[in-house]
Amino acid sequence: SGKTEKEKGTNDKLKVGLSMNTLNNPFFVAVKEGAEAQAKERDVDIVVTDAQNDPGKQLADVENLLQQNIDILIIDPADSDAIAQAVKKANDSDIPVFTVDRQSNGGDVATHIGFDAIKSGNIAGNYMSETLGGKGNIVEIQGILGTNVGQLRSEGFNQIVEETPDFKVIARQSANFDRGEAMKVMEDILQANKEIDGVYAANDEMALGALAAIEAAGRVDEIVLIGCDAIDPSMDAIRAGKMNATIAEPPFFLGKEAVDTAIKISDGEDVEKEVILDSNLVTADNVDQIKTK
Amino acid sequence: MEQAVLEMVGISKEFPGVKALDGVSIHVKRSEILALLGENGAGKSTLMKVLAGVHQPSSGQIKINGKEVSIHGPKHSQELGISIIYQEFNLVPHMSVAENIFLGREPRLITGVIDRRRLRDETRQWLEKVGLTALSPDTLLANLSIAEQQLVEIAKALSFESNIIIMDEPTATLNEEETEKLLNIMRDLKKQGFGVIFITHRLEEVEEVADRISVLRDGKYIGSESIKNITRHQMVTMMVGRELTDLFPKLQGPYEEPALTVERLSVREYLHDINFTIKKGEILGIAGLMGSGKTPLSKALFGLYPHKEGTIKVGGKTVNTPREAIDAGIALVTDDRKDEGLVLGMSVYENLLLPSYRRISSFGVLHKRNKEKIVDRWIKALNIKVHHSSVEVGTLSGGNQQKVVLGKWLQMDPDVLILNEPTRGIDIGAKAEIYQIMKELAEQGIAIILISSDMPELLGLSHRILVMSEGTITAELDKEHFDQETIFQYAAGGELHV
Amino acid sequence: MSNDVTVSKQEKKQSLNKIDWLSFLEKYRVVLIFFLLCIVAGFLSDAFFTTSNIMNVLRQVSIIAIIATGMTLVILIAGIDLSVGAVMAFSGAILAGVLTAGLPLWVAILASTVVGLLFGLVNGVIVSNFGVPSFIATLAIMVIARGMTLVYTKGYPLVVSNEAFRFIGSGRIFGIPVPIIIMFVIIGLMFWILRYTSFGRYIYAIGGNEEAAILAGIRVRSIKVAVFGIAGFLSAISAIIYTSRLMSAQPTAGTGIELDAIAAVIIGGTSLAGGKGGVIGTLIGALIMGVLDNLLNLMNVSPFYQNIAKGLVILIAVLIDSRFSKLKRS
Amino acid sequence: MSNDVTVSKQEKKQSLNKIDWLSFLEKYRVVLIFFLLCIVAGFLSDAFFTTSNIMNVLRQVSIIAIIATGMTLVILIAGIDLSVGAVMAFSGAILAGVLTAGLPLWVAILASTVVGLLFGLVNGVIVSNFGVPSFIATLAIMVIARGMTLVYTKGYPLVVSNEAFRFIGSGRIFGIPVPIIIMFVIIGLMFWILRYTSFGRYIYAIGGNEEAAILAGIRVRSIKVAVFGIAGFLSAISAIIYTSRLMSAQPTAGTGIELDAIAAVIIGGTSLAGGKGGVIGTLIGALIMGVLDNLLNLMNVSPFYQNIAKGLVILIAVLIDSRFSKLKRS
Ligand SMILES: Nc1ncnc2c1ncn2[C@@H]1O[C@H](COP(=O)(O)OP(=O)(O)OP(=O)(O)O)[C@@H](O)[C@H]1O
Ligand SMILES: Nc1ncnc2c1ncn2[C@@H]1O[C@H](COP(=O)(O)OP(=O)(O)OP(=O)(O)O)[C@@H](O)[C@H]1O
Ligand SMILES: O[C@@H]1[C@H](O)[C@H](O)CO[C@H]1O
Ligand SMILES: [Mg+2]
Ligand SMILES: [Mg+2]
Repeated sequence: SGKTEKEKGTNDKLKVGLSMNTLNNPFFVAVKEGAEAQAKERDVDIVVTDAQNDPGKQLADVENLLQQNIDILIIDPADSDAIAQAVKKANDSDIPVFTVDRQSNGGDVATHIGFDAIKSGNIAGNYMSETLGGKGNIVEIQGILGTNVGQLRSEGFNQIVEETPDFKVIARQSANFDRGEAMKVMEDILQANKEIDGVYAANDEMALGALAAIEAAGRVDEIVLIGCDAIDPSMDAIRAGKMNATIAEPPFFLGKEAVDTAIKISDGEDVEKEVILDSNLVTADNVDQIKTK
Repeated sequence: MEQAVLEMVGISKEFPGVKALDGVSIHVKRSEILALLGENGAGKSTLMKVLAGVHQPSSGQIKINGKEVSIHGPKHSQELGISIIYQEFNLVPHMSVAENIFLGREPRLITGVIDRRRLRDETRQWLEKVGLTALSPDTLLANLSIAEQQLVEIAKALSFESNIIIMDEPTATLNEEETEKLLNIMRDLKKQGFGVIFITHRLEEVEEVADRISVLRDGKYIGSESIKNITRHQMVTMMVGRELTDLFPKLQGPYEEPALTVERLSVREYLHDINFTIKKGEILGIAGLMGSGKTPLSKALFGLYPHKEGTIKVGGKTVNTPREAIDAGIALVTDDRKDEGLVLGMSVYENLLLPSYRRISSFGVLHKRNKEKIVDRWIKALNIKVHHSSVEVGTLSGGNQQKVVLGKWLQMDPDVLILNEPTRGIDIGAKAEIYQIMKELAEQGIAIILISSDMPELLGLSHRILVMSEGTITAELDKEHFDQETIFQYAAGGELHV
Repeated sequence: MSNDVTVSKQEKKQSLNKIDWLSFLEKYRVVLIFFLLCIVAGFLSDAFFTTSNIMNVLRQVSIIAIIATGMTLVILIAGIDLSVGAVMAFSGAILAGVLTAGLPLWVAILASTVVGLLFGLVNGVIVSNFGVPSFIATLAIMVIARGMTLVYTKGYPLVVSNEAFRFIGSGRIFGIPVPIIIMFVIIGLMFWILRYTSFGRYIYAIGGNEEAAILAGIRVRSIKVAVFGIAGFLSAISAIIYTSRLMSAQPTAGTGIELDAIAAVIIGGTSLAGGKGGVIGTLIGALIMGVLDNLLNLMNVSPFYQNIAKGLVILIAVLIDSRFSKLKRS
Repeated sequence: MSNDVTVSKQEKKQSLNKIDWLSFLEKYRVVLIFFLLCIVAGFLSDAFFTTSNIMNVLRQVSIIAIIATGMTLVILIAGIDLSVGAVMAFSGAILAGVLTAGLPLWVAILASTVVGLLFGLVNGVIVSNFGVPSFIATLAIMVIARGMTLVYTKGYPLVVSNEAFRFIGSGRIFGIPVPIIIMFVIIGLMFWILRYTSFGRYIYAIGGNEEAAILAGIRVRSIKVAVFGIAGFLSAISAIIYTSRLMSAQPTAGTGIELDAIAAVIIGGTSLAGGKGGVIGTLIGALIMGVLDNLLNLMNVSPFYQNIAKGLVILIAVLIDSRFSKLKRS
C-alpha cells in the first residue's frame, strides 16, 4: 500500500523538499509554517528537515531528501559556504534547487529569496543614530557568531557606528540569538555601566531578553532598544512603549513566497535570479500597519 | 649463620594518627618459611607492603642478599626478586585469567604485540601448579569464585619465579583441601631454595609448614622463635600478650521452638530442593566444598534471589527480599566484605550503623545521641582497632574490617544470624571473643547458621552440621556423629544420612 | 612511589596543628578558590563588589544552582541526569500553557512541578528497575522531552501575562530577590536531608557500594527512583523561576544546562563515581562559574576570548584544587 | 575428594545448547537490535535498502563513528572526553587556514592532525598527571578550543578551494565513498590494537582495576595520555572528512557531537565504569543512531516529532538490551 501512495505522490502532486537550518528559533519555525501553510493552500506535498544549526547535518538532510523523489528543493542554509556542496549534490541529481533567507556561495541555484542582513544592520544603526542624535553609549548584543546572519548584521550595524564618531560602544557581547542568555548578558552590562543610551540586539528574541533585564533594573526610559525580525511579542512591546523599534523581516511571508516560487519553477516559469525582500523599520508610528502573516 | 636473603631492620611506618610499624626487624633465609604472626592491625600487611614498594618506610633499612636497597615501587620490588600476594586481591575483573597472571609481562610476538598462544600455554603451566587444571586460561576472572581468584593470585605470584615470596593470608579464603595444596606448594618452593614469608591466623598451618615464626604486636617486634622450640599455646601468648584458655566455649543445648524453616528451596543452578529447620538457640554448621552452594544458600535465606522457589519462614513470616529478611530478624554476615559487606569509602561509624538507621530514626530523621552510643559499644565489644570512628573503613586492617561487618549485624539484635566465614582473617584472640559472643547469643535463643571452611571452628561450635554438595544437602550430622572424615565424605557427594 | 593513597582520611581529628590546617584547606579548598576568584574580580572591576551586582550574580546563579542540587543527589548515587534542561523547558511550557488557559497560578505551578517530578520518576524507573545506564536513559528522555516541548509550543515562546507570577522571578522579600531565597531554602533543606536523615545517608551508601546497601536492607531501587524524581522536581522549580523572569516559556530553555550543572557539581568536589560530596560544594561550584561569567561581562571581554578565559579559569581552579589535595596527601 | 575447585565452570562449558544460545544473544545483542531496526526500516521505507541509501547512511555515520572510536578508548579507561567536538572544529579551521595560506595538502593534513593530537595530549596530561577528573578537564579544554576556533576564524567559516582535497570527503574508491573506507580502516585497526597488543590490553586493565595495573608495573600515566591523544587525533581525522565534505571549515562544527559519540559508545555496550566493551559495539551504536535519523527522514516524520521518535527508539533499544542481559542472568 505504501507503494501506491508513493506513486500517487510522484504522479499527481508536486513534492517539495525544504531543508531548514534549524527549528530551534521562532524565526525559522515561522518560515517553516509559512511554507507549510502555502503548501496546503496550493495542494503540494512538502517534506521538512531540521539541521539543528549543523551544516554537516544539513548536507546529510539534503542527501536524505534526494533519496525520496522530491521534485524541487528549497534550502535555508545553516552556512552559506558549506551549503554549496549540498546544492551541487542536488545539481548532480538534476533536482532544481534554490535558497531562502541565507544564500549559497556555490552550485547552481534557480533563485534566492531573502533579506539583506547588512542592510538590516544598517537600518538599525541609522535609526539608533537618528534617535540619539548621533551621540551616546551603545550596547550591541550579537547573534550566534559563526553564522553569517549573526556576523553580517553586526557588520551592517557597525558600519554606521563607525560613521558616527560620538557613538561609544561600551559593550559588545553575544547571546546566541537566545532570550534567556540575552537577559543574563544585559543584567551584567547594566551592572557595569551607569549610563547606557542605546541597545541593539540582533534579533527580537534577544531584544526581549534584554528588555526583561532593563525593566527589572527600572531603566526602560533611559534606553533606546532596537531588535530585528518583527515577531508578535516585540510588536506588542513597541506598542507598549517598552521597545523602540524592530526591523520587519517577516519569516512567515518568506516561507509562503518560497513555496510559490517552487511551484513557479516547476511549472517552467521564469523567476528572478535573486529576490531580496524588503526589510522595513517598525516603530510605534507604523507598528499597526505592518503585516507579518 | 647462613646469610639471609632478606633482612628488614628497624622499619617504622606512620600513617596519620597511627604508628603502624615501630622499629620492626625481621629476616628470612634461603629455603626457609617464616610465619609472620600478630593480631589484627599488628602491622603485618603494612610491613609486607613496605617490601612490595607500596609504602615507603619512615625509617629503617632493607637488605637483600646482604646489600642495602631502597625500594621505589612495585615494579622495582619485582625486579629485586620479591613477589607478593596481597591480602586484598589485585585482579582485573573483565580480563582473562591468563592476562591477569601475566599483566605487564605478556610474552610478545614482536614489540607490543602479544603472543596469545604462548600466553595461554604458560598460564596453563602455572594453573596446574596450583591445582586449577580444568580452568581455561581464557576464562574471565569475574566468573571465578573467591577461592579460585585466590588461587589465580597465587599462580601469578609463583610465575614471577622470584627469590622471595610473600603470602599475606592466602589461605583465608581457601578450604581445607586447597589449603593443603597450597602448603605443599610452599614446601616445594622451600625445597627449591626460595625464602617464603607466610602470614596466617591459622596456627595449625604454621605448625605444618613454617620453620620459624616472628611476631608483631601493635606495630612492634615481639620476637622470633624456631617452630621446634615453641608450642601453639606459646605462640598465642606472644601474639595476644596474655594467656588464652578455651578457644571454643561450652555450648548449652538448643531450645525446642523452631526459629527458621526452609522448605523445597531451589535457586536456578545453585540450590536444589533444600529442606531444614533450625531451632532457637541452635548453632547450625554448614559444610561443603567450594561451589557446593553454601554462599548461594546464605544469600537465598536472606531473600537475595528474587526467582527462587520454595519458602523460607521465620516466626510465621515469609522472606522474599533482604528487607523482609531483616524485618523478620535475619542478619547476614557475607563472606565478601569488600564487595558486599562494607561501603569502603564511608566511616567505621556509618558502616556500623547502616542497617540500624531505620530503627534509630523517627520519620527518617536520625538521632545523634543513639548513634554514638551504639558505635562506641561495638568498637569496644569487638575490640576494633581504630583510633577514631570517623576513619574510613577502607583504611582498617583486614581483620578489623571483618569485625565491623560483624558489629553492624550484631547491633540489629537478630533472631537468626547467618555467618558466612565470619572469622576469615580474624586473629586468634578476637576469634575467641567472637566465639564467646556466639555462645552468649545462642543462649539467649538466637539461631545461628555458621558457614565455615574452618573445620575446627565448625566442629567446635556447631550443635548440628549440614553437609552440602552440588547444591543439595547430602547429610545432616549430630554432634555425636560429626567428625572431619565423615564430613569430607559427604561433601564429596556421599548419600543422604538420616 | 607513594601509593599511600588512602592516608588522607585518617587524620581529621587528631595531631598537629599543621595537619589540621591542611585538613581545613583540603576540605574547604573550593571555598578558598572561590574567595580568591572574588578578590581578583573585585580588583578587576569596580562594579563587582556592589550589593546590586552581588544580588545580580546570586539571582543568575539560582537557576543553575537549583538544578545542580538535584544533579548532586543523582551523581552521589553514581548516576547522571542529562534530561534536566529539557525537563525544565517542558515544565516551563506547561506552566505557561496552564496560565494562558486562564487557570489560577497555583494550579499552573502544581502542574509544572508534577510534570517535572514525573519525568524524573520515569528516569528513575528506567534506570533502577530496568538497569539501563543513566547516561543513556536520561539522554533518551532529554530528546523526548525536547520534542514534546516543541510539539506543545509549536516552536514558539509562550508568553505569560499573569502579573502576580512575576513576583517569583523578579520580586524581593526584605530586599532579597525571591529566586535567591528559593535557592538557599532548597540547598539548605537538601544539606539537612543528606546529613541528618536516613534517606540522605542511604544515598551515600548506595553511591559508595550498591551491593552492600542492598544487603543492609536498604530499598535501593526506591531510593534511586526518588533521587531522580527530586532532580526532575528541582528542574521544574528552576523552570518556574526562569519562566517568571522572562515572563515567557522558551522552547529552548535549559539547552546545555546539564553540562553546566554537572560541572558545578564536580568543581564542588562531588565525585562522579558516587558516594562522596555534597550540596554546599555544588553551590560554590555554581557560584564560581557564575562569578566568572559575570566578571567577563563586567569587563566586556570580547565574546571570542570569553570562552578561552572561562576555560582557563576553570582549568586553573581545578588544578589548584588537585594541588591542594596532593599537598594534603604528602 | 580430589575432584576439584572448578566443578562449576566445567558445568558451564558442557551444558545445554540453550545456554550457549543465550550467551550468543548476550554478547551480540546490540547487533541483533541493529538488524531488527534495519528490517523495520526496510518495511517502512522502500528507499531504505537501496545501495545508494546504504552508502549514504554509512558516509553520514563515518564522522561520528570515528570520533566515537576515540571516545571508546577514553571510556574504557573510565574517562570521558567532552572536548572532541571543539577539537574537531579547531583542527578543521587549522586545516582550512593552512590550505588557504597556499601550502600543500599534506602539510595541511599534518598540521590539523598534529593540532588534534596535541589537544588530546593536553587533556591526557591534565587528567593523568594532575589528577583532575576527565569530565571537568575536557570540559574546560572544550570551551577553550571553541574560543580558539572563534578567534582563529573570527567567527566566519573558512572556505577551502583545493579541489584535490574534495576527494577525501566526496571521492570513491572502487565505488565506495572514501569516508566509509577511512572509517572501516580506523575501526579495524583499533579493534586489532585493543585485542592483540599489550597497549590495548593495558587499556582494559587500567579501566578494570587501576590499582592492579599500577602494581603490575604498567605505565598507567603514559597510557592514559596516549589514549586521550588518540581521541584528539581521531577528532582531527573526522574534521578532515567533515571539512572536505563541506569544502569549508565551520567554527561551530561538532557542537554537541560529544554526547552523540558517548551515546554510540554506551549503546554499543561499553561501560562508563571502564574496562569493558569495544569498538565494534561502538560502530553498531553509531549505526543504530544513523539509521534512525535516516529512516525518520525517509519517512518524512515532522522534525518536532522526530525527537520524540528518536528518543523512544533509543529507549526501546536499551530496554531490549537490558532485557537480553537479564535473560542471560536468570
Ligand atoms: N593506608 C592506610 N592508611 C591509614 N592507616 C592504615 C593504612 N594501612 C594500614 N593502616 C593502619 O595500620 C595498622 C596496621 O595495619 P595492617 O593492615 O598492617 O595490619 P595487619 O597486621 O595486616 O592486620 P590483619 O591481620 O587484620 O590483616 C592498622 O591500624 C591500620 O588501620
Ligand atoms: N556458575 C556460576 N556462575 C557465576 N557465579 C557463580 C556460579 N556458581 C557460584 N557462583 C557465585 O560464586 C560465589 C561462590 O559460590 P560457591 O558455590 O563457590 O559458594 P560456596 O559453596 O559457598 O563456596 P565457598 O565456601 O568457597 O564460598 C557465590 O557468590 C555464587 O553466587
Ligand atoms: O534572520 C534570522 C532571524 O533574525 C533569527 O532571529 C536569527 O537567525 C537569523 O538567520
Ligand atoms: Mg593484613
Ligand atoms: Mg561461599
